[in-house]
Amino acid sequence: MKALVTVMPKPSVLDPQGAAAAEAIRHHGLEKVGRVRIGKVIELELPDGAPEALLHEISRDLLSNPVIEDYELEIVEK
Amino acid sequence: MKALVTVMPKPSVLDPQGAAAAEAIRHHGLEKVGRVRIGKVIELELPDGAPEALLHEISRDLLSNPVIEDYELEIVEK
Amino acid sequence: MKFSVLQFPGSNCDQDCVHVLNAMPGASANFVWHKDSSLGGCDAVVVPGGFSYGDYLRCGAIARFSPIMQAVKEFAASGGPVIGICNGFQILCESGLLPGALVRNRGLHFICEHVWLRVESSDSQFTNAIPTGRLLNIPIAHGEGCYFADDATLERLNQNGQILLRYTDAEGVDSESGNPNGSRENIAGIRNEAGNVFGLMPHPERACDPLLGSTDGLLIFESMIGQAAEVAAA
Amino acid sequence: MTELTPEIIAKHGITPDEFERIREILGRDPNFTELGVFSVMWSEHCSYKNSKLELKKFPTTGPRVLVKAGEENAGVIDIGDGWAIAFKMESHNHPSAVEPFQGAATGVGGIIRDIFTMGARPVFSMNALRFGDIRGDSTEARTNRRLFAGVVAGIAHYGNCIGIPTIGGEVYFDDSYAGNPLVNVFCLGILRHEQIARGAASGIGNPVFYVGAETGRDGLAGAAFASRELTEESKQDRPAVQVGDPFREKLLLEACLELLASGCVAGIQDMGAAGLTCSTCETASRGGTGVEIDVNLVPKRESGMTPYEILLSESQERMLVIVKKGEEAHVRAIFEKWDLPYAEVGIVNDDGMMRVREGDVVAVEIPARKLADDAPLYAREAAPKVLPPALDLDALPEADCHAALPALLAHPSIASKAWVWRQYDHMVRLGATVLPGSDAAVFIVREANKILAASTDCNAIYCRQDPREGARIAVAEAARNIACTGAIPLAVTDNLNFGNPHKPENFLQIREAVEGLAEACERFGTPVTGGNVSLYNESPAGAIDPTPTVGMVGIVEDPAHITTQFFKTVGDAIILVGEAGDELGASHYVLAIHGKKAGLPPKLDYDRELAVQEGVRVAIRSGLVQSAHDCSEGGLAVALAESCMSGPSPLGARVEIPSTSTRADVALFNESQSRILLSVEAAKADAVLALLHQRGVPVCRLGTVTSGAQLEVGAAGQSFVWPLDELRKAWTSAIPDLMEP
Ligand SMILES: Nc1ncnc2c1ncn2[C@@H]1O[C@H](COP(=O)(O)OP(=O)(O)O)[C@@H](O)[C@H]1O
Ligand SMILES: [Mg+2]
Repeated sequence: MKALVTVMPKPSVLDPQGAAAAEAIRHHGLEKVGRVRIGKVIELELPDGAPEALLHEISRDLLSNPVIEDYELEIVEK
Repeated sequence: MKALVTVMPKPSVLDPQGAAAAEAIRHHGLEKVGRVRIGKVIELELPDGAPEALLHEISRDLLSNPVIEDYELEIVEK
Repeated sequence: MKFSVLQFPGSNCDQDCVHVLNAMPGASANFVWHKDSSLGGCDAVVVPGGFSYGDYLRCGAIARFSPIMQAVKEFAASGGPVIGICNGFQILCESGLLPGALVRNRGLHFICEHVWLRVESSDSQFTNAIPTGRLLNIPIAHGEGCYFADDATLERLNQNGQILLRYTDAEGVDSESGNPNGSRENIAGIRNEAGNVFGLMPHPERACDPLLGSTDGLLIFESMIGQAAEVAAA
Repeated sequence: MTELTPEIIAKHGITPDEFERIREILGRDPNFTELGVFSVMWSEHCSYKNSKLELKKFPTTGPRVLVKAGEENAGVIDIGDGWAIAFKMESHNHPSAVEPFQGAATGVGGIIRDIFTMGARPVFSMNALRFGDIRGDSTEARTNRRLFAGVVAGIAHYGNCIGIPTIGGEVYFDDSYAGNPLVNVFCLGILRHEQIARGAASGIGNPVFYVGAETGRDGLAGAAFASRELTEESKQDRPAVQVGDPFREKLLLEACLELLASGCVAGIQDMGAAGLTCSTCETASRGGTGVEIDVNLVPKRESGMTPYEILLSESQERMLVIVKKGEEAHVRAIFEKWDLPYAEVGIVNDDGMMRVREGDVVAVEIPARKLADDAPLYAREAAPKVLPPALDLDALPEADCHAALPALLAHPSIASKAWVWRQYDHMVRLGATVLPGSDAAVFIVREANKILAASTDCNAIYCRQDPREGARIAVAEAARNIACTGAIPLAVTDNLNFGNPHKPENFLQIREAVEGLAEACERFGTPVTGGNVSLYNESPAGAIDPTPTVGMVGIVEDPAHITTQFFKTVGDAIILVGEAGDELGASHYVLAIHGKKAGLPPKLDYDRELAVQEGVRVAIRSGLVQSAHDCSEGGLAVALAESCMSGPSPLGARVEIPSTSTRADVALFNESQSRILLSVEAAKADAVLALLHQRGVPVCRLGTVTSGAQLEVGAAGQSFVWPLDELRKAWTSAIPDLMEP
C-alpha cells in the first residue's frame, strides 16, 4: 500500500513562497490568479496493513508541525 | 475554480530529503517503510475558465523544474 | 560552569561554541553526541546552530527525536539552563521546549549579516549582565528565522516577559526595516515560562572576538556563567 | 553485448586513432563497458589531453611547496609551525548551464571533497562567476537572471549547509557568457604536515572500501558531458544533472577526517568526474599496483544498473578508501558512527590491472597506468597572434563624466555584490575578520592560529584583447588585493575557461594566457598548486571571452597588519601609490559608457608592480596605514567611491588628481596598473610619502577624507561633486533592483 501525506501551511501563517509564486504567475499571463499556497506532499511506500493510527502519529509529529501546518493523510490501497 | 499542481522529483533523481525522512520514519516505529519521496503541492485559486493550456505552461515553466521534476495538474471545478 | 554542546549530524556551529566557551573564564565545554542518552553531568546545555539532518522536512524536525533530546527535556524539566542558537532554537521549538515556530524568511533568501538587537529584559539568567534596553550587535545567518506564534501565545509571551531579544534598526527602534526576516513583533529570542530555556536566531558565539567586529555575544554567555556562580555561592 | 559500431565509438568522443591506441593497449578490441571507461578517462575533463602540454609551463615548485600540482587531488603549501594548506579551484560550468542550482551546488561539493581527500579540514570557499547581461527585459536577460539567481542559491545551499564559509569571489556580467555561464569554485583546507593523505592504492592485499551515497544513474558520463560544446542537443542530455546532498557530504567529511586520523587508511580518493572508474584506476596507477572491484558489492540506489552505468555514474558524495589490512573493523565502526552507507568492494593486487567484475564475470580489464596516464596528448594548432589596434582616443568622445561615475558604479560587474555574499554564510568557523566587500578576504584559521588572505581575479576583457597581458594582470591584481590587506602572497590556483581548443584562434588564447600566467607567477614568487581546465565553453553565439581565473592565497603575519579598503577617519590624508595613469584601452569605462570592447589592455610593469605592492606592505606593517584599496575596473574614480562607501559609515573625500591628460575621463577612469589608494592619519602622511619615495615608488597626496556627504574630485582642470548617497544608491541597489524588482 501507499500513503500520501499532504502538509499545508495554516492560513494564519504567512507564506511568502506562495505570494512570490502568485506574483510570478501573474507576470506569466494569468493576471486573475487568486491566492496561491504552497505545501508539501510526502509519498510513502508501505507494507500492507501498516497501522493507520501510527501513520497519523507520524504525520502529525514528524511530517508536519501543528503550530504552523495542517496535514491530510490519504491511504492508497493497491 | 481551483488548480492543484503536484510536483515530484523524477524517479531517477536523488531525493535526499525523502531519504532522510524515510530514516526518521523507521526510527519512529515504521521499520518497514519503503521508498519515501517528497514533493510540493501548489494550490491556485483561479477565475473560472482559466485556460488549461496556460495552466500547464505555468506548471511546467514556473512551478516545476523539468530538469529534475515532473508535475501533475488537477483542476477542481466547484 | 560546565557546558555540554550537542552534536547532531549536520550541526556546524558546535566547534565554534566550544571554542568560545573554553576561552571564557569560569567556563568549560564538551561535545555530546546525538546518539548518547546522557548529558554527562553538565551545568548547562548548548544546542548549537547548523543544519541538523540537513534541515530536511523542517528545520529541527528530525533532530527533535534524537536520543539526546530526551535527556535535554529531563534536564530542562529539572530547571537546568538550556540555550538554543539558530538551528538550536528551531530544535527547541520543534521539541515543544519553547513555544512557536520558525518559518522561511520573508525575503525567501538566506541572510548572513550583523543585526541590531534590543535586550527586552535583563531579568533572566541569559541576560542579567545586560541592562534592559541595551542594543547588541550580533550576526544572524539563517534562511528560516521568521518567528511565528499565534496571537494568544504572543500575548502570553509579552505578559510573562518571555521575549528577551527583538530586532531593531541602528536607532534601536523595532521597525519593519530593522526586521531582517519578518518575525512577528520583531522577535529574535524568547525564553520558556520557567525561564531556564532560551532560544535565539542570532549567533552570540560569532560576536565574542574584537577581530570579528563585536564582543556583544559575550554578554549572554557571561550572564549564564555569572548566574551559575551566584547559585553556587548561595 | 553491444557491438561497437563507428557511430557508438564516435558518440563516446573516441577518435579512430584513439580507438587504435586502445586496441594496442588491450591487445584486443575493448568491450562496450571498457569503451565507456576509456571515453571518460580520456575526456578533456579527466585527461587534459588538449591542455597538458601547456600546463607543463606553470612554475610548480618553491620552498613552501609540500605537494606539487598534479601529484594529488590538490597541492599543499607550508604555512609554518608544522601547518599546511591545501587549496584548489574547479569549474562546474556546463552542469550549471543546464541546472544552475544543482550544477553549482555539486560543484561546491566536488571541490570540498578534493580538499578533505588530502586530509585537510576545509575552512573556507570562494567563487568566481560569469553570466550574460542581466539587464533588460529580453528573454536572454531573463534567462541570465535565472542562471545567476540559481547559481548563487545553489552555492549558498551547499556551502551554508555543510558549514564551510564562503568568504570571497567575484561576479562579472558580459554578453560573451550568455548561454554559457562560468561557475568556478575554490576551497581551502588546513592540515598538519604529517596529515597529508595520498590517493594511492598501496599495500598488496589491502581491502578497498566504498563509502558514501549509493550509486544511481545520475550524472552519467558527466565528464564526457563537460568536454563537449553545449548544443541544443546536449541540453537534452538531462539525466547528466546530479543532485547534491550537502548533509551527506558533511557526514562524509567528518567520517573521512576521523578515519584519516585513525591511521587505518593506506590511500583515499574521492569519486568526482568519472566516479568509480577514475578513482580505481588513478589509485592503482599512483600506487603502481592493480585494483580489483566487484560492482555487485557497490551500494546502489536503483535496480538493474549495468557495470557500464555503475562505473560511469557521477553520483555525488562518494569516496574510495584503501584500508590497511586488519583495520577493517575499526573502519566499519567509524562509518557506522556517521550513518554512512559503505561496502568492501575489492582488493589491491600486484598485477597493475584495473579489473572490474560483476560477480564471476569480468566486465573490465585494463592496465591501470595506461588508462590513467597514457591518454593521448595533443599539441593543437594555434592561430598567428594579431593584437587589436590601440584605442583611438580622438575617435572616442569624452562622455559626461559627472553622469559616467554613477553609471559605472551601477554596472552589474562593478556594483556591490552584497546581494550575493549576504546569501552565503561567511561567518561560520569564526574566521572572517575582513568580510566580503573589501579587496581580499582575510580569514583566521582558528585551529592553526594563522591568518590567511585570499582573492580571485580575472579581467576577461583584458584577456580578450590580449590574453597574455590579461593573464599577467590577473595574477598581479590578485597579488595587489592580497597586499592591500597587509598579507604576503603564497601560491596560486587557476581555472582556465576557454572555447573549443580545436579552433586555432581559441588555442592561441589558451597558449598566450598560460604563458602569461606562468611568467607572472614566477615574478610574484607564487607557484601554481593546481587548478582546472574547462574548454568547449561555447554557445551557438560563439566562444566566451578567454577567462583564466586566478585564485591567490596569502598570509598575514600579525593581526595588527590586517587592513581594509574603506576610509576610517575624517581628516585622514588620501594618498595614491603608483602613477595617475592614462590607459583607457579595454577599460570598463569604454565598455559601460561607450558600449565597446576596444583597444589594448593596460601594460603591466613587473618591477613597478612589485615595488608598489612591497611599498604598501611595508607601510602597513609599520602601522602607518588606515585603509588600502587597489584600483581595478573603473579606475581611480571608482576606487575612491568604493573607499568612501564600503565602510560601516560612509565618509566623504576631497581630492585633486594630478593630470596626465587634458581629458577628465582619462584621468578618472583609466585602468593603468600598479596603483593603490591609501588613507593615512594626517600626521603620518609625510612619513608614508617619504617611505615610498625612498623605495623609488611613485606616490603623491591626492587629498583628504571629509565628513562631507560628497565626493569632490578635481581632474584635468574640471571639478566634480558627487553626493555620496547618489553614488551609494547606484552602487548598492543596482543588483537587488535587477533581481528583485
Ligand atoms: N561571488 C562572490 N562571492 C563572495 N564574495 C564576492 C563575490 N563576488 C564579489 N565578492 C566580494 O565583493 C568584493 C568586490 O569584488 P571585486 O569587485 O572583484 O573586487 P576587486 O575588484 O577589488 O577584486 C570582494 O570582497 C569580493 O570578495
Ligand atoms: Mg577583482
